[in-house]
Amino acid sequence: MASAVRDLELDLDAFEGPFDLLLTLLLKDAIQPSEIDMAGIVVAFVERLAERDELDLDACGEFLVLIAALLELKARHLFPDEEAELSELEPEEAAEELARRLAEYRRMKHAAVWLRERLEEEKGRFFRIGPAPLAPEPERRLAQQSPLRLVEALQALAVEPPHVSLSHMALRFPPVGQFVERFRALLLRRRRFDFDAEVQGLSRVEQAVAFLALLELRKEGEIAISQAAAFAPIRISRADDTITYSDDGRMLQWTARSA
Amino acid sequence: MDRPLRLISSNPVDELARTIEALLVVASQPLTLEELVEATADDAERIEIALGLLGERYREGRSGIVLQKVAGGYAFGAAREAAEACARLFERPVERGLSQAALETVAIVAYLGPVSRPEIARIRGVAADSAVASLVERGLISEAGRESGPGGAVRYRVTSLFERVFGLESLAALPRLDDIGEDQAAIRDRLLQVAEARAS
Amino acid sequence: MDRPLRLISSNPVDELARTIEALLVVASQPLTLEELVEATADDAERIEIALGLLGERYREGRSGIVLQKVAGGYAFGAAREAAEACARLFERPVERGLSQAALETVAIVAYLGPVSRPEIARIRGVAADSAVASLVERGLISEAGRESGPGGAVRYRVTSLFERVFGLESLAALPRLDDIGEDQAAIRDRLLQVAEARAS
Repeated sequence: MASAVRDLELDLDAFEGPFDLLLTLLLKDAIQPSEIDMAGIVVAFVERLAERDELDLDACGEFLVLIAALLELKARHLFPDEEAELSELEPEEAAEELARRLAEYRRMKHAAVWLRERLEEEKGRFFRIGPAPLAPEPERRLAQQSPLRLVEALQALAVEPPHVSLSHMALRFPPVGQFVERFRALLLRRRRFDFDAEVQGLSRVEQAVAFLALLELRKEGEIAISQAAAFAPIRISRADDTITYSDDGRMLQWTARSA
Repeated sequence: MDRPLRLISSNPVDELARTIEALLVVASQPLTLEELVEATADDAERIEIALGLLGERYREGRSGIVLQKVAGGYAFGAAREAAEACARLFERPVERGLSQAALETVAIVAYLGPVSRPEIARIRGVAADSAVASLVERGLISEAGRESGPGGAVRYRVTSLFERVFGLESLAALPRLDDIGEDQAAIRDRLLQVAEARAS
Repeated sequence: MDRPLRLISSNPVDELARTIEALLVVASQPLTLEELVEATADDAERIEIALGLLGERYREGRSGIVLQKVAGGYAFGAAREAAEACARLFERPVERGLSQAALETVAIVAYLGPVSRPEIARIRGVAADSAVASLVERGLISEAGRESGPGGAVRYRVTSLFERVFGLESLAALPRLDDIGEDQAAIRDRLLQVAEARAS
């Protein structure tokens, strides 16, 4: 009979559907517990009980456990900072605090009822919201201004803009092709070379372009690139020359793919 | 019926009363005594006399225009006898479909404002976000600064439109709710009884 | 003065007139005869009679509220004798100064006017539409014909309000701009030349 609880149909402000779906959504954080009117759930359950002749104790038990858990979840959600504060209270103090809050809420409920009645009374009183049809246009007024401000404004417009230096734009930016050709020529003369040694003395921009040229050559399959470790010198060798030599003369096997 | 009218036209406040009529008929909101003093460049006492005459002229049963003392000021509204005709022509967008949650929320803001959303949620026991948003959109509450401290929550208070819609002369016209104070003691006793029963 | 009032209070259109008063005081737009027919559920002829009575009651010199027939229908407005008080009611706080964009624009119009929006934009290097619109709204500049040729742009010049705000007896009293140029043509050339240099 436990399904009497989980199948419980709810029609709340924030949720409409069976209780077990609500639980699922709450556990998945798809609904905030603070959005849920717990009293509404209790009322729905009590109404469901009342519809049946016999008292289903199993269902009541399951419901109590679930609703208590939900209440705790909601309380934590609503008063995250007060958990510690409230737990330090003596039972009498806690009851006092709770009573104070319940009384406050009850007062506000009364106030809401009073406002509702008031609204009903005032329903027959119409008034205009917003401007009148023939209201005068509000006039914008400006304080007295000095004519010198006009002069200043035009003087600012008459100042030649400062000559913007473009020297930083004039960085030497050699074409990649230049390094491609240079490295090809180098590899015709030598089987391998050290990239760092080759670009030593060049500007950072030139070094960057030189590296782009390496990548270009490697993409074309013309060279193999190797590096013994991070930050170790980059070695370049002909792609057809799969045998390269380390500094100490040991023979090392490289392929273009391995780098 | 002729007496106050003759009074208006022969009394020196006659012209002042006409000026006030003019101001009230073009004003977008209730006008306070101070605003009337400023606009008419006349003195408060004479303005109050003039308002008295206008109140006599523009009252239920005598005129379709009714002078109301509302929202801390004076405003013209329609006579109640014209409600049916008004309802055929004008919507009441501010209060139409005001939910129970919104009413409770606006009650909290009216009595305790300026008050923040977390405070409202604490009292109602339910998050107040959508109720607050709907009240702001209707113009019944508006932002009123923030709670102190960095990142303090926005606080809200009721607007003069709230007072107008609920026909309140001012917030002081809200009924005192202190008389429900005894409830707190009753609730506390009940809670303690429950606690003792559990402990025993 | 008593006749129409007695008529209102004893005539069967009395209540209808009060209803129309109520509708007009609530409306934020002028109401047409059709709208009044719809709202009052009464017939047009009787409504016109009631409007006639209201026109007699709410007219200049007699009332601060004046019934006016405007393009869109009937509406209540303020009496002319209350214009000054109404202007004070709707007065905005005095603004201390103009924005930089408005100041540049009004300076160009003052020294080089009449001048068109495209020319102002060329000199300032940014579109001048909103600055020009705001200055027109403030009454500091106004339209002054068009540039010659078909489809010539509207030209603007400063107004007498501009002269008052800047404390000038006439435009001849504008401070000289010798460091920019000796006459209007020289100033214009110089400003355009700088603008071009800035753009390149």
